Amino acid sequence: MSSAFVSLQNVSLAYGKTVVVPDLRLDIRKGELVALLGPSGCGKTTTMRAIAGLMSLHAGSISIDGVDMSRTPANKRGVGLVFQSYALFPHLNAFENVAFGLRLKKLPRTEIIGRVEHGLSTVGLSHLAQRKPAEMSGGQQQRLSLARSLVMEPKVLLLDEPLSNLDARLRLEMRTELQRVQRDTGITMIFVTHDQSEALALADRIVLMKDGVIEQLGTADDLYNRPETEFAADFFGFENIFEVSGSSIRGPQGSVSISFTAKAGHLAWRPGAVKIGSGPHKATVRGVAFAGEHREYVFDTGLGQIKASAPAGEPAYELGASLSFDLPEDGALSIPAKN
Amino acid sequence: MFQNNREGLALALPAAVFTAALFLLPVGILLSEAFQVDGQWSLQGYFDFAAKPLNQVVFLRTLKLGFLVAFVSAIIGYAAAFCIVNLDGKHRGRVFGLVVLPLMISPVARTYAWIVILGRTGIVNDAIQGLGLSDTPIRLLFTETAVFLGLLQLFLPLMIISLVSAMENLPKDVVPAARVLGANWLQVFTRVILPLTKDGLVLGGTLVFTGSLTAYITPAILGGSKVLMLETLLYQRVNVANDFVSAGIIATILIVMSFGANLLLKRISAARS
Amino acid sequence: MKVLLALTTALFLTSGVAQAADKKLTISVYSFAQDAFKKALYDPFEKICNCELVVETGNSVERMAKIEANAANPVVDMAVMSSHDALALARKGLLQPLDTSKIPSHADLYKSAQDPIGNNMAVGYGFYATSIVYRSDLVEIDSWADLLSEKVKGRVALPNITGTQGPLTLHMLSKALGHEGIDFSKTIDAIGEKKEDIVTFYGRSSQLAQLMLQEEVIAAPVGRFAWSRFSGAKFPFKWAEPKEGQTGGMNVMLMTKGNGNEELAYQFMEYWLSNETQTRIAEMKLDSPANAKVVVSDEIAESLTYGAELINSLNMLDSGAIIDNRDGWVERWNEKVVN
Amino acid sequence: MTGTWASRLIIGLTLTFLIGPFFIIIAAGLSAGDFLAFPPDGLSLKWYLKVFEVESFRESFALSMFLAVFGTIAALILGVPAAYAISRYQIPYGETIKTIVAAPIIVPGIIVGLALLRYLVVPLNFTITLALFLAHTALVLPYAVRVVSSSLNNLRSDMEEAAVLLGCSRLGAFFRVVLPNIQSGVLAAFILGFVTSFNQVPVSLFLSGPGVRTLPIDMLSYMEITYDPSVAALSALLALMSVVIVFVAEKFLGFSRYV
Repeated sequence: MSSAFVSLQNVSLAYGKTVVVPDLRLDIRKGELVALLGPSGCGKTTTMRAIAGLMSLHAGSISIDGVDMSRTPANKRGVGLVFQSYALFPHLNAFENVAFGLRLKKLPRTEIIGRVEHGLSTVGLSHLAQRKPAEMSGGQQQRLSLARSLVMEPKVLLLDEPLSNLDARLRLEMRTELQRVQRDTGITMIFVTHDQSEALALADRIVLMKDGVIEQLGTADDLYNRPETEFAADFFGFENIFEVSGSSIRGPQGSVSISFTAKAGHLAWRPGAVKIGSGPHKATVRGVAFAGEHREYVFDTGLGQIKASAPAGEPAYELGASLSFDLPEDGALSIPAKN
Repeated sequence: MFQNNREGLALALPAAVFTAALFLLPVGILLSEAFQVDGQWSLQGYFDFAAKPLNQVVFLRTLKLGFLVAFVSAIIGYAAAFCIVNLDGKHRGRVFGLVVLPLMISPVARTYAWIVILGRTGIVNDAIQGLGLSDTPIRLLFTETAVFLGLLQLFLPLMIISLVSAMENLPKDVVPAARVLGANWLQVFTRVILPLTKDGLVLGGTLVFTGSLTAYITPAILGGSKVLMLETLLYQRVNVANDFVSAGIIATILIVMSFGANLLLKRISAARS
Repeated sequence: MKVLLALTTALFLTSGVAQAADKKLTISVYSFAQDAFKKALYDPFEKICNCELVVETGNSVERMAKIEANAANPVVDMAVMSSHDALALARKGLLQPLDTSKIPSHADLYKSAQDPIGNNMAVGYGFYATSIVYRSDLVEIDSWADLLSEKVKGRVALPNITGTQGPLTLHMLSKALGHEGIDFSKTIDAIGEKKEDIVTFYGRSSQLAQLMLQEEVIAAPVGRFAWSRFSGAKFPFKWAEPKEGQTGGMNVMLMTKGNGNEELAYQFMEYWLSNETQTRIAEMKLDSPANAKVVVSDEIAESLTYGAELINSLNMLDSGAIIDNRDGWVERWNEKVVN
Repeated sequence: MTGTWASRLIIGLTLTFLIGPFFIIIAAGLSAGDFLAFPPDGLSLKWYLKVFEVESFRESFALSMFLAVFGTIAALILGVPAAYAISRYQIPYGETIKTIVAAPIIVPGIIVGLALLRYLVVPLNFTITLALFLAHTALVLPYAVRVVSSSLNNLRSDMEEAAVLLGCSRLGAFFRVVLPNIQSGVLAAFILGFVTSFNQVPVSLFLSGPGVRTLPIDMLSYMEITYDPSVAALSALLALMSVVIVFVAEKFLGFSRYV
């Protein structure tokens, strides 16, 4: 509690009568880069808007740096937000966009100019200071939006899907940029994303959400390698999930026995962990797709459909071919039963 | 969307209260007067009104001219809109601008022109006599024809605008596609263009019809006391006889007819699809 | 925005203040020849009284309806209208009895003009004859019945029943067609049968002048007061002397009840009725004098309804009879003629 | 496709019907003769000059200008916040409010004028000018709301949130961020409102009193009295004024998309 810089206690959020987030507790340390991850509709954006003050609390409290902000209006919270759409002011040029908040603070002119120039140079836009947003590329707009928030020296910087509107190359560039900025400024950052790879690459800690509830909270390593729930497992690539019942596992089509003992709960395998070509189980190839380094298969099995993949160098199985496979103990993730 | 709905209400309320108090309330009282006879609620005023032959004639004439203007403007409107939509961008903008332009010009100026055009010594009569169609000038002013022409010129732009914007939303190449599938032009119109632009037609039709019902200047100048329409009759009843009951009745009729036209056209367009 | 608001308020205030500052008399008059009346009557009076005349124009019956509508809070202080419309207002109790001692010229008026509607509710200021104006190059008119004849078919206008000239025309037509009775029903029916041959039913004499100059109409009944609009025009107009004689009427001036501007109104009435003004107006051929002391040349008299002899020869309609029968005429007219 | 000649003919005829009369009016006003005629009897500018000498035209023009400018400004002062509320908030009874504000378009103007005369001017002692001002404001209000709403709907609302997070109050965000970006919409609304109000006849028909008349009403009564070409000249001047306004507006705002 004392180490928390941003602290959400029993926060409940609702649109009218529809409760989106029932009861959320979350502590974020100073200088951390945290990702709110989850599918759309999971409440991550709503939570972020509540931290920013754009959404009023139905119940609970939010404090930042030890100060209760629950009733503080958005413009007094000292929180920055980089919008998914960037929300740049079309009638102002880059310089004026960045200077917007500083001018509201009635800072001396020279200080404003200094901070804006520094802000623009931090994101590498010094040469475009006179451009209007409409005359800039998506990546430039993104960086401008970032600079506009950064110059305000917010206590917390929120980013809404910061990479989603960029193409693959820019995304990588921006990812590095964000990490650098965070390292240089030591600012506490919370970003919202639906893309697990983005969260894994950027975040110190990941908050995985589903239906307004935190499904799992931990480091990238925790979530990727040790997901604790079926949802988390599925989200991080353990796509073959089966319920354990005694010495066998059960799928939608039936059960097969396993060669090792498992705890009650579920067992899950990534497609790459499925052993193809030998083993006790039989499968028919239902789908096959070439994906560069891998071939991805869908098998019809006694359990139901499973997904598997094999290195592209190995011989391919054709559609309709029969083969043997195994779900080995090595590579199996055990998800203990709840409660 | 912002959450603070009370704030929103505070922003919207002044406009609503202003209109309600200074506009709807007085109009409402006026309309309600027509339902009162000697302080009692009654429909007697309406029966008396309907019983007078003049009122019947004026009502039917207003309805007839409204329909006629809407119908003819739809025909011209479709032809013109189709041609405008098929122009290239630059010309389309210009022609469209010229169509919109008359709407911005005082209807008094617009109607006044017709006095010069339709008069005994006006250019239409000059043309008719010049072409040898008639030896003597034809009386055009103070006839339904004159009112019809004036209204048509006044409201045709509304129809064209509605139809042009409906046609601009037509999926590209539906007309050539229908032609390739063997439809003749009439079939293209009835099977493809009409169903796809019916919303525009409904909007334009409503605007033109209600506009014609409630126009004052055109029937006043071009029709005079011989071609009374509901709006000019209302003016006359009030101005000559302080007859506010008739005024309220005519007002109610006009409003009901406007709404009715809108509903009817919507119904028709819904039934077609 | 704020500036605009302030500006609006300022404008409203100043316009209100400017209006309140001056002495003002609001009069309601016929709409014809206003330019000439301005020169002959309004401008010189404004100089004398050091006040502002606000002039409302329109035909008699419309202005009467307006006075009635505004009875609770009279807008118009002093009005001139036809004697029967004045009588209608008097019967409704909307007029203020005149104190003739405040109008010294009152004694100089023709007897019939001194108290034309009783109880000193009004004084006559001008007589007019009504006959038919026609284009002598195109047609010859010597009877009121000619109005419904083939000669002027499609090129004749009649005054609307609601106006002042309407009943007068019906009166003379009845005489010419040999129809008895004040209900005029046969005459109205006769007009109804010919309605397609009538260009329009005009509401104001001024409007008729326009129609005749436009060559839409070549013959129509009209009051002598409008004659000046025709006499100098580009076509040979002629004033008919039908065998049935001419009709005519008297225009009167009156004061609305509780107008609060009596002194100025009396001053204006006196000015208008004075020998000097009546002579000037007569010499400009605007109106025929009611002041018996006015003497004009024969040439001027030719254009006017001048002299006791002529005035006595007019087939006038009694004001009371007009008011009592008007509703019936209008009803039948609406039924047979204008539909 | 139909031949271009047919399409040109149709457009040409339609435009002739719609716009031709104005050329006739302009020409008739140029007549050197004393009576309205087309083709004109000789050419002269005297009737165009006479328009400026007629006192009642000057007065009624001033009144119409006053109503058009300030009525529209008042409508914008009421309408912009309402449009903002409609597009940004979920107001309770939002639909009802929208219907109320839009009502003046549906109610025939002549009735409005009559109702205001009967129930505001006569019993409550409102001046005619005030009643006219209120009526014109209410009349322009729906256009103001409609045009400004459509501009607002094209403006993402997260921009205002961004401004708030940068330290603006809600009101501050409106003036610093929203207003500058809907400027052209507001201006278009102003022009549309101005033209609507200036050309308005039916509402003003009953709302005229001694010395208080809007220009169109004054023209109507002047037309009945005189048959000289000055009304044609005035009509032509007014048409020209509208053309200039619309042309400028179209050039800078792309006005016709708001109509």
